[in-house]
Amino acid sequence: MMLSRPLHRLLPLRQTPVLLALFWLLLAVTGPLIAPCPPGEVVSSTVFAPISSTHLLGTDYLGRDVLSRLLFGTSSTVLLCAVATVMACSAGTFLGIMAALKQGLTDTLLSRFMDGVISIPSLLSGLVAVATFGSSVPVLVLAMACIYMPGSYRTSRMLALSIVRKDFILSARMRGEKTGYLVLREILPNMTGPVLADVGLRFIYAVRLLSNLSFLGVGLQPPQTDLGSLTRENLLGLVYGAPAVIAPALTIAILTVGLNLALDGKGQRQ
Amino acid sequence: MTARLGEAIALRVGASLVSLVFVVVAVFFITSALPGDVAEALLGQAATPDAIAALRHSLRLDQPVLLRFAGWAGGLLRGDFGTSLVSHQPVLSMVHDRLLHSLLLAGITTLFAVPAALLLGTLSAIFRNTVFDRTISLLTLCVVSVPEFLIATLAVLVFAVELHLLPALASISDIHSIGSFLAAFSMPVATLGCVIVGQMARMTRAVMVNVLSSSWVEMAMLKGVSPAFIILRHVLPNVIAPLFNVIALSLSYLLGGVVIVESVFHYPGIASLMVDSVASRDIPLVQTCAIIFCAAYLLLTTLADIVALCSSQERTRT
Amino acid sequence: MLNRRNMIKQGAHLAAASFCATQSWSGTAFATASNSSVSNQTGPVPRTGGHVRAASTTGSLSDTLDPARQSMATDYMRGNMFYDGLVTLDETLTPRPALAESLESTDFKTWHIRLRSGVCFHDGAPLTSADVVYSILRHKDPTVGSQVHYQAMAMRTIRADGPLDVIIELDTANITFPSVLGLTNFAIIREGTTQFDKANGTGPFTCAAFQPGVRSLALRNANFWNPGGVWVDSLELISISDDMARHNALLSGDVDIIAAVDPRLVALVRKRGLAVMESPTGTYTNLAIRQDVGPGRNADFIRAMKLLFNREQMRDSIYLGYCRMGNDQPLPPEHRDFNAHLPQTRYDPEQAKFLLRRSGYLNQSLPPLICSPAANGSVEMAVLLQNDARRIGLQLDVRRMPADGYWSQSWMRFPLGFGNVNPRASADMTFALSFASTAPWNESHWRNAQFDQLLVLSRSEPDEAKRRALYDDMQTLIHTDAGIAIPNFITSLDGYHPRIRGLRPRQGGQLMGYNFARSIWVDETDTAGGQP
Amino acid sequence: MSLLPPTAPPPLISVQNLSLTGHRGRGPETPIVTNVSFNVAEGEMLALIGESGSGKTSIALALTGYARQGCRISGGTLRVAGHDVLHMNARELHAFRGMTIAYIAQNAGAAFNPALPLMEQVIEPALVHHIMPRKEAVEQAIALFELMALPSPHTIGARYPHECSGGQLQRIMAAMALITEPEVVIFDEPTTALDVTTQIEVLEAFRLAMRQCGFTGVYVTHDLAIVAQMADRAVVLKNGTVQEEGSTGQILTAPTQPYTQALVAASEPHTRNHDPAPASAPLLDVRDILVGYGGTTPEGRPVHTILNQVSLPVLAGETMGIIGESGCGKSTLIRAIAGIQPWSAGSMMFEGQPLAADINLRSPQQRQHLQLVAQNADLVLNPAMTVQATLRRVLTFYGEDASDNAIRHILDMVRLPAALASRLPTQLSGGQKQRVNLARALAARPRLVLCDEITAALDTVVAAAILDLMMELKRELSLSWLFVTHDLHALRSVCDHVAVLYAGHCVEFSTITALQTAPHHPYARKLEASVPEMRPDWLDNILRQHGLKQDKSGPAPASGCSYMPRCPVAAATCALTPPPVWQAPSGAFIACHRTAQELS
Repeated sequence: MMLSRPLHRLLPLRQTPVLLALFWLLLAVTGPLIAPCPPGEVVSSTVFAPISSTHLLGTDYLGRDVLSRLLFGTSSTVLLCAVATVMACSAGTFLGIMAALKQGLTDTLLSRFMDGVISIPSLLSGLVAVATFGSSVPVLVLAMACIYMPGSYRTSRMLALSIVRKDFILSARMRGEKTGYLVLREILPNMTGPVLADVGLRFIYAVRLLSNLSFLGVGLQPPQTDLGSLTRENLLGLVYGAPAVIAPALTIAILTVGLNLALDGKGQRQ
Repeated sequence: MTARLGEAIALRVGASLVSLVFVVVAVFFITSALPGDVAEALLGQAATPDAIAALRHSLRLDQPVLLRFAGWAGGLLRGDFGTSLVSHQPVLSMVHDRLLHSLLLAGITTLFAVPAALLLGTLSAIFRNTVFDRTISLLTLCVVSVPEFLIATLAVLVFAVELHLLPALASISDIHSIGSFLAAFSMPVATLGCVIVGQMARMTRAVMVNVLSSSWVEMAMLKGVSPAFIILRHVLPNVIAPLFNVIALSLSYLLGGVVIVESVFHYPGIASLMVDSVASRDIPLVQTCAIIFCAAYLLLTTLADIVALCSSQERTRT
Repeated sequence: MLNRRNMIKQGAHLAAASFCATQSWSGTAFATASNSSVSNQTGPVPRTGGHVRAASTTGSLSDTLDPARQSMATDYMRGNMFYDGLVTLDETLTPRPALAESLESTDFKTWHIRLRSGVCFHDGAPLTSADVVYSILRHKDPTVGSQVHYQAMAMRTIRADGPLDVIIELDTANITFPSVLGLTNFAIIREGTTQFDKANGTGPFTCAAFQPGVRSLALRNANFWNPGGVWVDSLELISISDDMARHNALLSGDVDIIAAVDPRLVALVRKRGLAVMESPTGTYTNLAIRQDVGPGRNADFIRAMKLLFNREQMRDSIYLGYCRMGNDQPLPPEHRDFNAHLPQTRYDPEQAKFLLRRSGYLNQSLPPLICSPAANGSVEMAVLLQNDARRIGLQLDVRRMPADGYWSQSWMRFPLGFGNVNPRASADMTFALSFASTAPWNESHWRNAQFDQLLVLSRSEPDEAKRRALYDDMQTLIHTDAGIAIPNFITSLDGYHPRIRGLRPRQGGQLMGYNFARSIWVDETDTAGGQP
Repeated sequence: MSLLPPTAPPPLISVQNLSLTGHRGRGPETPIVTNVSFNVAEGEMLALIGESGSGKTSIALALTGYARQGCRISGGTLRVAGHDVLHMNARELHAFRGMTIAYIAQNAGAAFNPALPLMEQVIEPALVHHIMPRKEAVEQAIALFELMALPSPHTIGARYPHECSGGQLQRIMAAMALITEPEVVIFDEPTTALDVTTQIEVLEAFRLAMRQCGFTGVYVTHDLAIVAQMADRAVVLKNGTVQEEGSTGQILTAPTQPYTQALVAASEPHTRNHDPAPASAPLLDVRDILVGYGGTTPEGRPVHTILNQVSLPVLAGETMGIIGESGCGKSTLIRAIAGIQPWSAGSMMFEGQPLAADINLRSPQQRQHLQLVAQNADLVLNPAMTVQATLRRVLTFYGEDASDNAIRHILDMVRLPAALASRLPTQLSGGQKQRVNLARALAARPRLVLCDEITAALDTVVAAAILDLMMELKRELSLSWLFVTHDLHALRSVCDHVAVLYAGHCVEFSTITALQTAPHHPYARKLEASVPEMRPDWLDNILRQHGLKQDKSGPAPASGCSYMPRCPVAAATCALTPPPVWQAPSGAFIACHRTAQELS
């Protein structure tokens, strides 16, 4: 009993979202291992080749195997965006709830700061961050986390504002509970649904920002790649209906839509 | 009561100004910290150390950062946004046209996207948890998740290249009639619409579901008021504030976040100006653009908050 | 090695010959040169009129009408519409007179320029020597930010010698000086011009509108001094940096001409009844291995890297065959000074592995391979190179840099980095700017005294055959010693609607060396969409 | 099932074998109402009696052909005034609702659109059914406002809902229902959310309207005393099935079914507090507490006062009751004692130590020994925490034994089975939630428990059980309770001492025994008289006594007695000087200008 409870709390998601997330994580980890070819290997003299038995998803704009690159791309997209989103949302949610809880100066200062950050277009912030600190995976993750934190902050602050007025917060405060406990144990569990839905949306944005950054030349370093850049670098293949461009775009859609629907479902059940 | 409202509004506006000042200062120092400067960017491949040094000196880039900030901020207070380091033209005159173009595109997109999003969101809320609702939810998610350059390119391939119905570019200079105006704007607007309608519809649905489950909506139904009438007369006045917030957030995206649509359709808007100015390290221009985006965002959200303040003032028991 | 005495003797001998050469340059080639592109054309006779819309690749805020600051293809194209140089370069990069009627020198150090008379600027003012002196002198002013500051600094004095005569004195003799003046940046502007929101040149078009990064509109200059030098009534030039969008604009008929067709779309464009012009140019993307720091100090390492380039594969997968094989020296096969006797470097991983092992770098961590979308194709090359290196057990990290700031921040600063060089006006310029020990853009920081000496010799060698021999030796030196790997020369591909006539390949670069505006004409009778 | 005599006219409302089903969240469909049948004759008023969850509101809504989101009418027939309700299309339903049948909702504050003026909403039924032109509708509405004895009937329609009191809104809603002169009016607990003093006014208005308009009615309520006043016949529901049906008199006086009997028994007032507290030193001593808002005047007093120099001793082991209508400051007092409402003057002593105004400045021991149980258990229990998690946190926080055993013990204390420990609050019934709420406070091992209207949201039977529990705990744990309520019955049954609060003043303070005997403060008497009784003639008697009065209200005098505007025995001095406090022979302290004789 002592064990089963916290475990259940730790995994607020039930069935579908958990399975889905596990599936993508599994794919992210094993993808590079099961890829038939190295991601940089030119395997065919035909570019934008259609689906064939040798190259299940055809070849890309340089004649590389799309399936292999897709597996590598999925891996880095999922891992990078997941880490960035989780970082952004945990920090944003914590601060948002704290601002709602503390009110007053803390709230004002934090909110003004976040409003300022959010008002700068995300692509610009990303560009500047990478231009200043160089392009590496930690910088990318941190930049994306910083860019999406204010949005998460805003959402959770709004959500928390209605919760902090509830009497159970009052009674916990009367007991003399610390802020950390109030935020994490009393308030957060009551907004997991909307927060998770928010996480899903932010994940979409992160995938998108990553691809835009990659396109502007500040994203992942070759031979690493992500789904957005795979779509983008093979965009010319669109005129030939090449799987090289369709496959990554579809993967993005399946990844993000599936995750969001699952998280939404969770939110509605709450 | 009105005095209290006025005070609340003044507080909100003041808070936004604080954010704006924060951004102004932050943007200056962040852009100053960017590697490279306009002298190097201008000379590009032809740069030699002494040429760079001379150009830097002539552009006063060799002054200390704080001195430059003081000069620039001083000008800003007098309403002078400075001169472009690249073109030597006043920044405001460079921004002027681009901003108008962006506002035009944003305006038209709003005109179509907002009603569409409100309609979709409202319908989803009315028929919540039905097949219709789930379908809309799925579709909007799909549209949001597909990168916009793909949507834009696909649209161009189909409508411009294959069908020859619409021009592939939205060139402002080619617009001479209503027809050409519609033709030029239809695809950029549709692409942008795809990006924001999904998000707006989802948020609208959430707001609507909340209101539709209130007991006064039930009461109106029990009075024999038809659903359409309930939405128009009873629900709308109550959701204006939250919906305005939804719209404000989407609109601020329409100014700053449309780089890709601008570049695919060759539309001279302010977002691409900003990316350009970052690339050429034209700091005064970068700062002006940043201030514009920030001000637009803050203006919209402040407006939304004020609308909320006014309507909640009307409602809350005091 | 030549001794000093020989040099002087030869110099004296050459001086007389060169005078003749110069004379012949200004005399015989003169009549046909100005509209050679048209006169050589077979088929229908060009006609005047029509509006043309062209889309180039790059465009930004930095777009400028100041010839000194023009640095991108779009700028060059625009500059060539509104301005004339003293000299223009033809399809084989041979200098031809433009605003200069003659260009003479006996010692190749002091050049006497006689201007064409009766040429007027767009504002009606006549062209005088003062304009030329002003136009050239301003490149020496560092605050102008001129792209040819370095070349201008080699001119010791520039002075007027009468209303239509200018005398330019160089620091050292340079027989290829006319080519220098052929650079677009050395276009002639009105004396005293400091504002460039409008273009006031002598060129075939007047500037009706100009918005940096967006578009420019050029109207035919009715008073253009060369009656056969311009055909279309108006020309709108826009820049679409998004590849797909640019192609779509051509395919949908929104524009008539686009620069830089992607090799992958050539077949599609042609299938749709549109034309693609293939221009072999000297543009190349290269790996520069710095020879003053890092592994580049080891000759074996450099040799190995050159052998590691799978040139055939790069040709087929990056350029889809639209390129010519490079041989680690900067002149393309079609160049008149190309050294055809050099053995071709080929992909040889085994030999590369052997050399790497011998140099001790096989199992060492190497500095990253710097590349950027700014250098056309360099990211793809880097990735392919990385993959081939992996196969022989060499671990190469690729670091892709943002396009903006690449040239100032990254290029030439890292031990292993990619660069991209457009065709220079002459072999001399290529050698002097990129390979001489004192060259400002010596990418591999290569120092070779013999090469420097050959360069000096060649500059005062009036005999073409002898000069070519010197050039051959210099190419050999670069091929074997310099830390430069040039896998391919890129063929420029430009797409256009078949009703646009007059486009012919030039070695100077895409769209007729950025100078298509003067040659194109609209064939309204052509509706069939056949190949021109 | 009532058998109608053959000569009787056909019933106006006929419900046959009605069944309703619904989902809870995304759970499976479960029955809400099964096989309910009843008839209502023309001009008759039928009461639907039941507790929460009995399906009474669902049945009432079903009469209008409406089922809430997630619910549906799954079977049976419904005939209302000649309409086959279940077989009407959407258009017919719109014409039917508001026209033939009107609905008066429980919470008028929520049932009015906050963004529209009241008049717009009141005349809406007339307009959407095209009964009369707008001008006429407005006149009709004003006439109804007058009938409903609303203050300033000509201008009240221009107000927004938040500008009216709950009682006024409830009457305006009745006007809105009656404007189309419907044949059937459904009253869905229309007075449950109101104070007793307001309730009586609303009931009076309803009674008058019934006489004048002559509609057929269905009155949904859980309050048997109200049934006695309003209804001719009654149907008792439990868990969606009919328990008993009969005339009001029979149901209230001679119920046949055990459930009805239990209901009637719970409604009878009786004393639960069998062990009066021994006299002892005060555990909590509240002295001259002054609470206000809106800045301070030059004299250092708040611009608006909520509590005006209230003093209150709570003895160890006793139950102290505070009664008053909404807005009298009783919750503020509780909050001040709990340390979450700052006060501007006065002091408090707890366990002999001064009690700081700010909870953060109180000692851990004080925090532990003083526990608050708030009104709404839904808000007090964290919906995301199980019962045992909630309790365990309190135990660990105060360093108590937090084992499963200890939790079981505490649950046992509030008479809850240990199996409930792993449930979430949403999986509990209202009574269970309130017990957990109590358990949460008890887990801290308090000396004094502050109870803020803890029975207000509960059904009668459940509330009675909670009161019983309170008294048992008082005995077992020798706890002190501070019990705030607006329910005089509840107060009487559990308290040792009672304080009557009016507009921030303590107008009467007495022992519970003294409360039974005169004299009393006029407000206390009014409270007493307003509590509905089971006698069917109770409302008629009151009406006969003083006729239908308009809301007596007005600004309280700046100095002087705040009850003056409403006081039936007010004199000129009342407006000028604050009332003196004197002790009645019964031992009660009364703040009034009148003498004991005058008030007897």
